[in-house]
Amino acid sequence: MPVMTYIEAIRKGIWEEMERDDRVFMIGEDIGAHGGAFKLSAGMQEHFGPNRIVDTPLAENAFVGAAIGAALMGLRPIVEMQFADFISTCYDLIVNYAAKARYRWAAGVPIVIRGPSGGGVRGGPFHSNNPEIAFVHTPGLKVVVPATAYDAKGLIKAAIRDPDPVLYFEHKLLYRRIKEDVPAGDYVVPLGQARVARAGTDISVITYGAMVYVALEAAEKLAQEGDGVDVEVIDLRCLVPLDSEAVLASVRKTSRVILLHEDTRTAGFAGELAAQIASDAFDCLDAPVLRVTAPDCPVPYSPPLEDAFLPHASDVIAAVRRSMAY
Amino acid sequence: MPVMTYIEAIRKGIWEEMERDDRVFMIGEDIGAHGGAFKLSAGMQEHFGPNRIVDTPLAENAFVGAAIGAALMGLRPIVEMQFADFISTCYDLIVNYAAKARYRWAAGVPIVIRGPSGGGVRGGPFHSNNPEIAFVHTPGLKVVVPATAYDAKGLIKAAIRDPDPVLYFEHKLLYRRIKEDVPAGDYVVPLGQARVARAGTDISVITYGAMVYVALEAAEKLAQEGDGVDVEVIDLRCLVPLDSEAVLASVRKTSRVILLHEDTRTAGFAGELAAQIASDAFDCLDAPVLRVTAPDCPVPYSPPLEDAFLPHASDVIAAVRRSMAY
Amino acid sequence: MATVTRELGSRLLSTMKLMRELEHRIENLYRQGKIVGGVFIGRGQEAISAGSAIQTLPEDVVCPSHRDLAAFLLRGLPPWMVVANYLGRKDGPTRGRDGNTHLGALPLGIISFISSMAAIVPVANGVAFSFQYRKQPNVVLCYFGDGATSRGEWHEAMNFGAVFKLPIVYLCVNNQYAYSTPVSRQMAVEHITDRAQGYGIPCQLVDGNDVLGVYEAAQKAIARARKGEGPTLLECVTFRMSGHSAHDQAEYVPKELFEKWQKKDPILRFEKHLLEHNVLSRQDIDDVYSKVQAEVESAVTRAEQSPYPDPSGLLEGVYASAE
Amino acid sequence: MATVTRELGSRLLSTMKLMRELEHRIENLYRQGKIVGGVFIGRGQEAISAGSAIQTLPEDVVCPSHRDLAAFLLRGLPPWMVVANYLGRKDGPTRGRDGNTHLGALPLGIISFISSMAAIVPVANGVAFSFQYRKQPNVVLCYFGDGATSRGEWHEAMNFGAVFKLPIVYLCVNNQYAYSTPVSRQMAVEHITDRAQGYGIPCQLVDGNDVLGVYEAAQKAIARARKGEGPTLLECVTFRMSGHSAHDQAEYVPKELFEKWQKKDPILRFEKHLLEHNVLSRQDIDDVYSKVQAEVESAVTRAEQSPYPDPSGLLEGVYASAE
Ligand SMILES: Cc1ncc(C[n+]2csc(CCOP(=O)(O)OP(=O)(O)O)c2C)c(N)n1
Ligand SMILES: Cc1ncc(C[n+]2csc(CCOP(=O)(O)OP(=O)(O)O)c2C)c(N)n1
Ligand SMILES: [Mg+2]
Ligand SMILES: [Mg+2]
Repeated sequence: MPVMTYIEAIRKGIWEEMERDDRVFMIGEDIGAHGGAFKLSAGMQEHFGPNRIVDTPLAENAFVGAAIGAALMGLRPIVEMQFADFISTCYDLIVNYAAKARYRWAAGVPIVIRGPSGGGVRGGPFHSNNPEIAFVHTPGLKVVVPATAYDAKGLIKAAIRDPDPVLYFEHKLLYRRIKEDVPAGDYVVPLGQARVARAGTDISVITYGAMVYVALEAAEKLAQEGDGVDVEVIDLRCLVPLDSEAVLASVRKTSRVILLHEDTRTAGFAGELAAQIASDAFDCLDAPVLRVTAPDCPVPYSPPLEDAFLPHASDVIAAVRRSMAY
Repeated sequence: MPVMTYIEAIRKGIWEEMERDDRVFMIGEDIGAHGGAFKLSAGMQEHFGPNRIVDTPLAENAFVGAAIGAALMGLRPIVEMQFADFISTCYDLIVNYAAKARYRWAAGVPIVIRGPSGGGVRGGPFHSNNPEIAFVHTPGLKVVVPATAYDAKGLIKAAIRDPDPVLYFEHKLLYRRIKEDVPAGDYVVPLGQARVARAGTDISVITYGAMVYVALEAAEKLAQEGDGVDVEVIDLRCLVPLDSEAVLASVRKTSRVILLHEDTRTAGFAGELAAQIASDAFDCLDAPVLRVTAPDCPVPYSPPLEDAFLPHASDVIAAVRRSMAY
Repeated sequence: MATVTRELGSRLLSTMKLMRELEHRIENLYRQGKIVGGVFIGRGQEAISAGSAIQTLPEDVVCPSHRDLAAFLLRGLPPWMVVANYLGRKDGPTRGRDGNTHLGALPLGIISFISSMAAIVPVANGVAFSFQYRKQPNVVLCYFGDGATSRGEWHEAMNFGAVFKLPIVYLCVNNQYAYSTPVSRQMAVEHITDRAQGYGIPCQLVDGNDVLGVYEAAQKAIARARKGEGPTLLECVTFRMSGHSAHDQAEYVPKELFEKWQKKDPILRFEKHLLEHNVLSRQDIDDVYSKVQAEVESAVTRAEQSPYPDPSGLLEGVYASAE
Repeated sequence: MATVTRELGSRLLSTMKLMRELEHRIENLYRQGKIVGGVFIGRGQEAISAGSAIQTLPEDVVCPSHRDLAAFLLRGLPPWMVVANYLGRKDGPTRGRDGNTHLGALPLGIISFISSMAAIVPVANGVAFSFQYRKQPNVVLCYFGDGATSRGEWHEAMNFGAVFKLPIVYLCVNNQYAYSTPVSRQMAVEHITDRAQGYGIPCQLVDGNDVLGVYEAAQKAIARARKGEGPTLLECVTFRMSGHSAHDQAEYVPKELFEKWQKKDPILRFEKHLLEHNVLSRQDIDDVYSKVQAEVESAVTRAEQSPYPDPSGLLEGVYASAE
């Protein structure tokens, strides 16, 4: 199996889908000759031509709207947001047009909107956001948050083939930091199936995206540091559809849970998980449900501030210890 | 004390603030000669003149942006969204410009963005939304959701005087259905203080907006129907800042809790409450935390569908009984 | 001016009349409290959607806004389904999920608009983009109001259509008001065609109350789009002969304007043309009208017979997988 | 052409040179790995922000975009604070919360832009609106790129400014690229002034590499705004003599374009003008430049002495009440 970075895995997934299905095309800013701000599509326009790797004016509503219209007619557009943050400029078309079309008039909108999200690269308040929650909250949309290169490829393929609008939030910190064996050929990671990133017996850390690595780091440290705590790490992979079964199964097994995400705290995804657990796994909890998240402030730019902002393994360890001591 | 409808109370609150402070002005679509889609500002342009009741072209970014700029210069704009749903068209300016300005460059943006939200009036998928959660999730914004006429007036005044950007979501179902004694003169309901809408000892229903009445109806029925259950109803009034103390105090008192909102379920505000309760009141819960919310679908138009969509007293009663039986 | 055949004349006339009478009847149903939500009609504007959509081919697509009922009808949407949709019934095209003309039907080549004014314009571009992508010789007609042209989505979409030379015709229904706001308060220029100068798209000012004028302008624009020469913008000037919605009295509109525009009524005007040019006789016209009347009545009857949707289906179709 | 006093000439020259050298130095810091985030510079574009912002009065306001450093400097922002901001230090105007020229300073009349291109334009309108509201005889200068004019916010804001006749000057820095996208792929017209035809705002095409041309055009526009006659749009044509950001090699830009525009360098050109018209001598100019050089060095030194912000302050200032 070839070793591949996370970004290369996404690129390969798209490339293969474009070879496989000529309804698939990609549209966005600077993705053609330039190959995209992160070079994800470098060389793709040469290969697929400017009709299938479509450079647009700086106008997110124009190209997201165009993707929606093309999808209604049966094409399979992939939209690149140069940074996921800019999705807020075309929010209405996504939450009101794309999300509601099937419900209102039985019209499917099979688009994928993807782009780099997340912090840790000193991007500051406008290039570091985790914009998932507003879309998680919108019925009709699906939300994918891959953590591994294997999943990045398998999930982008599933997203492209999915009949519904899918938001696919890549974590830019992982682009070239994560490298692993990824099958060369076709495979799909179905939407809605969580993954046990590390099996454990004592406490569950439920997380997604770049935080999966933070959770794993914490788990390893706890294993080594003589706490004698065996941490299970669940990588959700998708927030919608959510694999609630996997979440509840883990919590039922361990009876203790930490909810971890990079996004800010109030009304972040941990809330949804907490509500499901408090309702459906109430009787097997041995300790309070704890959240480890970024605090409620914009993502700051300066290293000491961003470092203080982002959740770290030490935060997870502290929460685990608090929970175990309960 | 004069008897006033909910909408009249908002109007009076704005009117008095405009008399009191000539930095206050209102801007939006059709609010001038026409007095607004719900006639909230009828007669106000005649009284205050077109410079302070400002009709604009159909362009939410233009007028929300203008309000932000004016607020930076020390004015106190009130923006009317004709329907709260349309706030999604100017989402970026709110969550990226207004919300982050103080944090980034110490520039306060004292604007109020208000408008009719919520269902129950057969408005269908684009005139019935409860758009609060995306703003609740955005650090830097405050979110107000009045349920009573008294609060509607006192909270709009607090919002106008607040130095931060405030989203004030009125519930259009309450506009002319709620009528009560409201003081004629100046008073303020401070942001961030919940209200015990009905004191009770057995179970807490935490809610806000129009659902306060649904909770109260359920509480009365349960009192009458021989369940012998004494329900406490907490009206949050503000989602940000949240009166967590009041929520936790009620839960500690009753040991059982129902989280009720009209907004759809996944990643709705109940999640945030569940997370706080599961973390900070874990040891006093006698039953699972249950959510009563709209299901995950767009707000449908046809009466039987919308009726099935909206939470009713019967749903709350069923949840209370489930909790009490645990 | 085009010479009008008997067939075209009676189709145009009957479409406009059907739109007029159907909406009139829906207004009455509203007054009787039978309509579930709001009612938005295009009285006085019928020539625009009728004169343009009549020229679409089966594989073409229309993207009508909220006062373009004729476009729905000409694409084959049965009138009773329109009424059923207003009534929130199960057999309306949205199965009760949405109201009024917030509806679409892919098999009929009708794309649904949504409430956010102008949001349909970028989506319409995408439909046109799909034709270009597939090298299909089809076109899109996209309708929007004067008010909608103040919105950012409109600007982004007009520019995108121009840059990609999309096979689309943009039809602005300039009825001179956006709700209570006259065009003079919406923009500092006089016409949408002025506004559109910035896109490099040919524009034409059209008398929106002259169905043949609309017909000809649309014909040219459609032909141009079909040949791959790109979009055209037609500003069809008309007047909203009603309130913004059925509950709006439009006190903000000077009475004289209604009187002035009443005289330009597109249906009466076309009637006169047909008579003067001996295309149709008075008797022919009366026949058209009585057929329309019968159609309207049977539409209402049939729509009222349709049941309300069963709430057990509330959650169907949010996602494909759940269907 | 304006006759340039000695004082104006040396102020313009030193401002442009300071922008050039400061940004050059920041690029070097970037290559040394000392800059925290991205670097966006306005090399070759200095005449635009310099020639316009120099005319603002203390109570006026500027809304610069990401390549308009001279506007910051002319409003009195000390160069070292610019560097400190790039370095993420505590004493930068954002106290390390944001990077590069994403900064504002209300006491200096500088409004911060944000990353979403063109979002500043409606906000700038609001500042102008506040002047109108308070009957204050002040103006706003609002800068944006060619790419930004494709965005909906820009359209909504241009129209709003026109309808309200706001005291604002819109300055489009047309450097012919938006990241890798040439203007020819952004729009089907040639100029932003074409695009702006739709607003009823006077427009002027300006040679953006001629600081005196910019100066004169801005002077007229500012005077017009100050008199209450409404907005003006100036399209200042220039060229981005760099990659999009410091990490971009701009392989997508034909080399000849850089060569062609190198010859039009605004600083060399102004130097020549000053010499030819005997406004400044070679010695004067060299004096200006060495002062600038010293200023840049001391700015970097002082900025590097500023500490990083203390993480204990992370949550300060999200809300007023928490401050
Ligand atoms: C983004 C947005 N803001 C506000 C509204 C409320 N609204 C509905 S129709 C309308 C006026 C539309 O005017 P125009 O585009 O001229 O169409 P007309 O109704 O005149 O046919 C307004 C303000 C809306 N639908 N969308
Ligand atoms: C809404 C939005 N989409 C995408 C981007 C990413 N981006 C940053 S600058 C830029 C190009 C801007 O071009 P222009 O407005 O011409 O300014 P210039 O950089 O040429 O000065 C792009 C695409 C952005 N900042 N905002
Ligand atoms: Mg109109
Ligand atoms: Mg540019």
